[in-house]
Amino acid sequence: MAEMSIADALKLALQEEMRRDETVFCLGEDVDIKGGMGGAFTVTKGLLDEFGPERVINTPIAEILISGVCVGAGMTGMRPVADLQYGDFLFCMMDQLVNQAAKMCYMSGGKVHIPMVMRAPCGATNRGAQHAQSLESYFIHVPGLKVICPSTPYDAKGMMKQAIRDDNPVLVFEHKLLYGSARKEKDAIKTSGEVPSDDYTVEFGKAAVRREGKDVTIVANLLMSYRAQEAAKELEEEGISCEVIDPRSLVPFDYETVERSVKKTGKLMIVHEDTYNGGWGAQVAAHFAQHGIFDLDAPVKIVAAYDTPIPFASPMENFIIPSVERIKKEAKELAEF
Amino acid sequence: MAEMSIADALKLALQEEMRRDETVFCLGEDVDIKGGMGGAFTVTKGLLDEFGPERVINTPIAEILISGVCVGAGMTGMRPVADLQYGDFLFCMMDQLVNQAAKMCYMSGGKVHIPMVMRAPCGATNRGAQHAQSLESYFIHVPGLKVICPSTPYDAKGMMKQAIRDDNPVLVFEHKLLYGSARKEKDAIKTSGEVPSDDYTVEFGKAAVRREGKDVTIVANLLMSYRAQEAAKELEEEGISCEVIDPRSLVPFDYETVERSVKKTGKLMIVHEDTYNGGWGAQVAAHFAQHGIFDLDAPVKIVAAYDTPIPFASPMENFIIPSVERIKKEAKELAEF
Amino acid sequence: MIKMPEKERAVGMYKKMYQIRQYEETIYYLFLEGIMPGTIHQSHGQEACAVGMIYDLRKEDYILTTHRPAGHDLAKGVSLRSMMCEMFGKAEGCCKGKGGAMHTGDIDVGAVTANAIVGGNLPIAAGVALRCKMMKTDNVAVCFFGDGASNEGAFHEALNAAAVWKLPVVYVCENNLYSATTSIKLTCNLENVAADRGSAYGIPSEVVDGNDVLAVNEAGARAIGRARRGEGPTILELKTYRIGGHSRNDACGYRPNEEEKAWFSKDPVRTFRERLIDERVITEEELEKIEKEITDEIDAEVEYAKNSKDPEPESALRDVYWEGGTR
Amino acid sequence: MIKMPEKERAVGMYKKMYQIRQYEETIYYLFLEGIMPGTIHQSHGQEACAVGMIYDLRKEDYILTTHRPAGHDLAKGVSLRSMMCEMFGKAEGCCKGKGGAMHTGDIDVGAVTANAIVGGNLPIAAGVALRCKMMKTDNVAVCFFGDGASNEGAFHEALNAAAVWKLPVVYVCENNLYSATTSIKLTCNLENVAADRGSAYGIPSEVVDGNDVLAVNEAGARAIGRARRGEGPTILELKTYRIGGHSRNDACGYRPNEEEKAWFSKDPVRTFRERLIDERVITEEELEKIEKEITDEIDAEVEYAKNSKDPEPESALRDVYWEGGTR
Ligand SMILES: Cc1ncc(C[n+]2csc(CCOP(=O)(O)OP(=O)(O)O)c2C)c(N)n1
Ligand SMILES: Cc1ncc(C[n+]2csc(CCOP(=O)(O)OP(=O)(O)O)c2C)c(N)n1
Ligand SMILES: [Mg+2]
Ligand SMILES: [Mg+2]
Repeated sequence: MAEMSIADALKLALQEEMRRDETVFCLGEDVDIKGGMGGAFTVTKGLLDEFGPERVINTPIAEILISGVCVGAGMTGMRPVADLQYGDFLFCMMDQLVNQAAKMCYMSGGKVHIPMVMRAPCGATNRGAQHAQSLESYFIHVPGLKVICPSTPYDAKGMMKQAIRDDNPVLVFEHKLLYGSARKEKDAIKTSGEVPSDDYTVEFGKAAVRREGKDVTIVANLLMSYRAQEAAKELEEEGISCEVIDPRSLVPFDYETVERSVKKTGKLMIVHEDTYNGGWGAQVAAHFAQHGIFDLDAPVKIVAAYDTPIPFASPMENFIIPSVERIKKEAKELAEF
Repeated sequence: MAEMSIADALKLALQEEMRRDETVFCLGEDVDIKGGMGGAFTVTKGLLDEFGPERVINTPIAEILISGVCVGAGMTGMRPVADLQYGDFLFCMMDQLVNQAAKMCYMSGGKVHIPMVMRAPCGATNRGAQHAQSLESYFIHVPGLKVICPSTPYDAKGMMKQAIRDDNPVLVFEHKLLYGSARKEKDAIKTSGEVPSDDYTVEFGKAAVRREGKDVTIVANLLMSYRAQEAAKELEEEGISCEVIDPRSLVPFDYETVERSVKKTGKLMIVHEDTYNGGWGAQVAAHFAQHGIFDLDAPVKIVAAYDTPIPFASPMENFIIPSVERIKKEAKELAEF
Repeated sequence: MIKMPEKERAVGMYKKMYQIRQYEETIYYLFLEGIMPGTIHQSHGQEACAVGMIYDLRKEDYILTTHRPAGHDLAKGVSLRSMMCEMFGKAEGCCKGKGGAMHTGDIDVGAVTANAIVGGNLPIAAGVALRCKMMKTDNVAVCFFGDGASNEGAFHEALNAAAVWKLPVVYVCENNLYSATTSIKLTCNLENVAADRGSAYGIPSEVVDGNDVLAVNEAGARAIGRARRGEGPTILELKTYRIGGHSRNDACGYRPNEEEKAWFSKDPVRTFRERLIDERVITEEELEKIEKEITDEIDAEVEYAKNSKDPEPESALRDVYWEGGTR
Repeated sequence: MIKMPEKERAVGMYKKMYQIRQYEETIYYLFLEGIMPGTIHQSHGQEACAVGMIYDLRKEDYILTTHRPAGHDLAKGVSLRSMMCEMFGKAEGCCKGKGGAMHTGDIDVGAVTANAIVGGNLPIAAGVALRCKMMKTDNVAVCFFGDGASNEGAFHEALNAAAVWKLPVVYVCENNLYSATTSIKLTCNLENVAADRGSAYGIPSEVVDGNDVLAVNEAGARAIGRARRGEGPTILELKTYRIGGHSRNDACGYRPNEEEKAWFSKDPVRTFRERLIDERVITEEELEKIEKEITDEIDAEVEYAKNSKDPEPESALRDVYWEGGTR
């Protein structure tokens, strides 16, 4: 048990899995160059020293290659873990992810399978539209992929280990403002927490109730799970009690935990940093429109980034991304409906 | 006025626009080789003869290039129209579409803009998982893109002309089974219809009510709009009256027309060939969960392809994609709720 | 001209080539009859490429193929029955009917599920080869692709990394002069679309007569040998020609008659057959007997496949995620 | 050594280089102070590449740049004020504060919005050049990219098509030996990562001392001339070196000291300054005066930018789709 950041918890997971299984290896651009950063956010820093260049591979800038290598190595018995620097570059490897990794097991009639982990840092951090996106929603629409988004050090370690052991392709969204890595980010949130040193995993498809409440159910992931908790705390003082659920994995998704909560509160709000139209919040809302409509005492609310590319300047970036204030205001409106 | 197929209506639109505006040009793999097919589905066949190789460009197999050329030519005053053969290859150009085409206007502060049309044949036709997808839902999640899906010859011509004149990137989803092209497809639907020879356009963001009804509102696009109409016709005989709405464009989306209908029927069902989880149907359902929940007398239904890659063999392919029977059954259930 | 090998080997190669030819022609007629579903991209005319390259591979070696996979898959040992059943979309197909004509394969014999995204298999081959290297085997990956594929970005990224990492992979371009209906001359300035690009990565390359199974086999041996010995990748460009259209319903209106005539006179199966007889490796009568056996087997498998069970509709819901099984 | 041009021209080049240097150093300190938002990828050390290539371009010619755009943009004539305002995320920024450091540009002066996807601008440049050709202008596109970018698939697809279509484009690789923290030696087997690949497309290429503005300018003139005359694309590989880190917070721990020392001794701004004085083109006093003017202007623009208006939060909702305007 030790207190550590998410970045370090992820690293610990990688180390433990690489130690226990020689088929696990890491790759990516600048993934661990001596004197470098260890990916863009320090997660892989230092692995080279322990595991050597054969298992910690600094690749060319070539996302088709990186993803293709994962598919090829994965289908022949390896467990590659790739680092993408910025999730935005997922689009450069989209064919390998969607047409190859996600479909190969199926197309082969279940003969081939592809364990692989693609690590995608996400979130808006004053870097402009091509280094800022939250991209989970694209990938929940791809049968054959699993999509996770750990937001605490405990989950980061346990879910990363689970991802590496999964026999299917797993996309891991890691939020830049939650890493707590040595590379300081403006507006970063301190997330460090206790991480057991033993070999635990966190199952996919189990949401975490981050805060209990009885008036409004808020489903929020990554950075938004923190903002939702902050909003809930402040609303508590106004006498409004919010339950905050962090889904942690989007595919598979734990509807049960959310349903149980909505049965209690009658009010559902989804908060994500990904843009609104066609976002994963729509899927959750649609689930309730189909299967839980009579549990709802009020319209569902989706609080998401407005439908724009991410702007650079802070006043605009802050406006686009759901803030604690916006979450509070919307939750209050819902509570008072 | 002449009766023609969707393939020919699209070609007519291309011809008319290329004649009236010298900045319009076509490009794509095999887009028009003498002795060839004219794209994969004959839409561009014969354009070379009229417009010559400078405006009808047979490209290398290089989707990044094709899309990049559209972005570059579009931002400097041209109006490129690219053919993709199969929509599945959109993933090979995803970066250019999502990170470049969709964001360039915004990132430039509105100085640059990119008129371009990307034509993506879609739909499952016994070709297996990599030549079968319906991909609209990925793109409704991209602020900066417009997404249309014409399903009649009239709309095909009018919306294609509108797309070419639009000052923003437009993705056009064309269904293989609706083309009515010379290249025969098993299970193809005869869609030919009257197409005016004059210079009309069809505005985006206006849904078409394909059939009026009072018990259930069915929103369905492309092939599913035909299956929904067929189901509605059969249900009529059982005394169930369905209103079938073809959104025609997904971005912008005409919620008004659907709202008006749901106010009347109290029942909403969305049908699409795209897979279920995170599909565009979820967005429509989410809209009603947020803004129209009290108009609903029953849970929303989404009838979509099951969440799998598209299988090859007919028994499985037919099972995955919503059939007339499945639509009927679900609509009936909804009507009788 | 390359020396004829001893009889068993020479006839072994011929048999495989003949099987592929007969398989593709049979499939062609099944399509014409309208009793086979889907679409096809056929490999007849290119049999020498498949057989020459694959004949000496180990089961533990891997091949990666394309939308035109039948020759490669048969040469690597995917069972004829499972191939034919897959073509008919049957439950006993090598992909349980889920893959179809563009996705045949069987990882258990080293034939990776075929890939219908042009260029898509090239970086995957790098991954497969990386695995062979990391696990310290001396197995190799042989990756087939077309002339058209060499213009894809995936080609560039894959070949560069294969070179830098000295991967045990052979990149085999079957240059059949066309990508679908487009002459490669329209889309590439090079005489040898793949081989002339070796220098862009520091990969040695060879141009080979792709209709001569022995020439392919010999060049293949050199390349595979380099890979096995840890000397890195090779590019082979095999000059060849499709007999049929790009896919169904393609009458090849874009190919000049003289070009077709010239290439058809170099038919890889017929010319090798003639040599076998000319050089008295085997008699025509023996060959006819062998050919009949092959034809009969294919016909029998067609009958078997036609009559075998369709997959259950609901089985479509399985195998989206791995359910365990053969590996 | 290339002959010194006449004074006005020589000093003109120096001024631009000095402006870029001063701009980048100012930005660097603003970041250190913590008063500038976002991240940076700076171009100091590479001024000769930008100025040599762009100095003689027409306003109607286009440049396409990368995550490291400042030198190119300033050289092409994007206004200093609008650049500085953009760096501070201000409403008067060249992108109204929406783009940021990695997306500066101004299409009205031919500086296409910079692209932060490595390799992403190469196919776009082909499209821009295609437009120049289709509209029968003799304008050209000059596309800058890094050594690392040349390993991207986009490089391959773009250069091949540019060659086949004989596009009026110059592909300029600024090889600064590193992609982020990775030595190009680790990811490419070639001495000249871009130039040595010209033969893979049939594109002529040249390797040039990227720290010598006159050498760059001369090679640029040849390449731009070819493009203007309709003779197709050229690859130029300019050997150069970053002065600063890849981005903020990068102390360049991965670069050997001796390497840094050797390169810093070839500083493009200082060496050209020395030549100007040595060859008596201009006196040191005159230069100091010019430099002070440039520095003062930059300082003034920093002050201006700091004090200029933030964008309205709600303005974030605009410009997602085109609203009409300057073009
Ligand atoms: C990424 C991608 N783009 C386009 C296609 C459509 N397509 C299928 S085969 C083909 C031609 C391939 O040519 P080549 O690589 O020479 O192989 P050949 O068909 O000649 O064997 C094309 C364009 C595809 N399947 N994948
Ligand atoms: C597609 C893509 N992959 C990775 C990155 C992250 N990244 C930004 S700059 C850079 C290095 C670029 O190296 P090079 O092309 O040599 O240009 P330089 O930075 O040296 O100017 C990387 C890897 C990116 N922006 N885009
Ligand atoms: Mg070919
Ligand atoms: Mg560099």
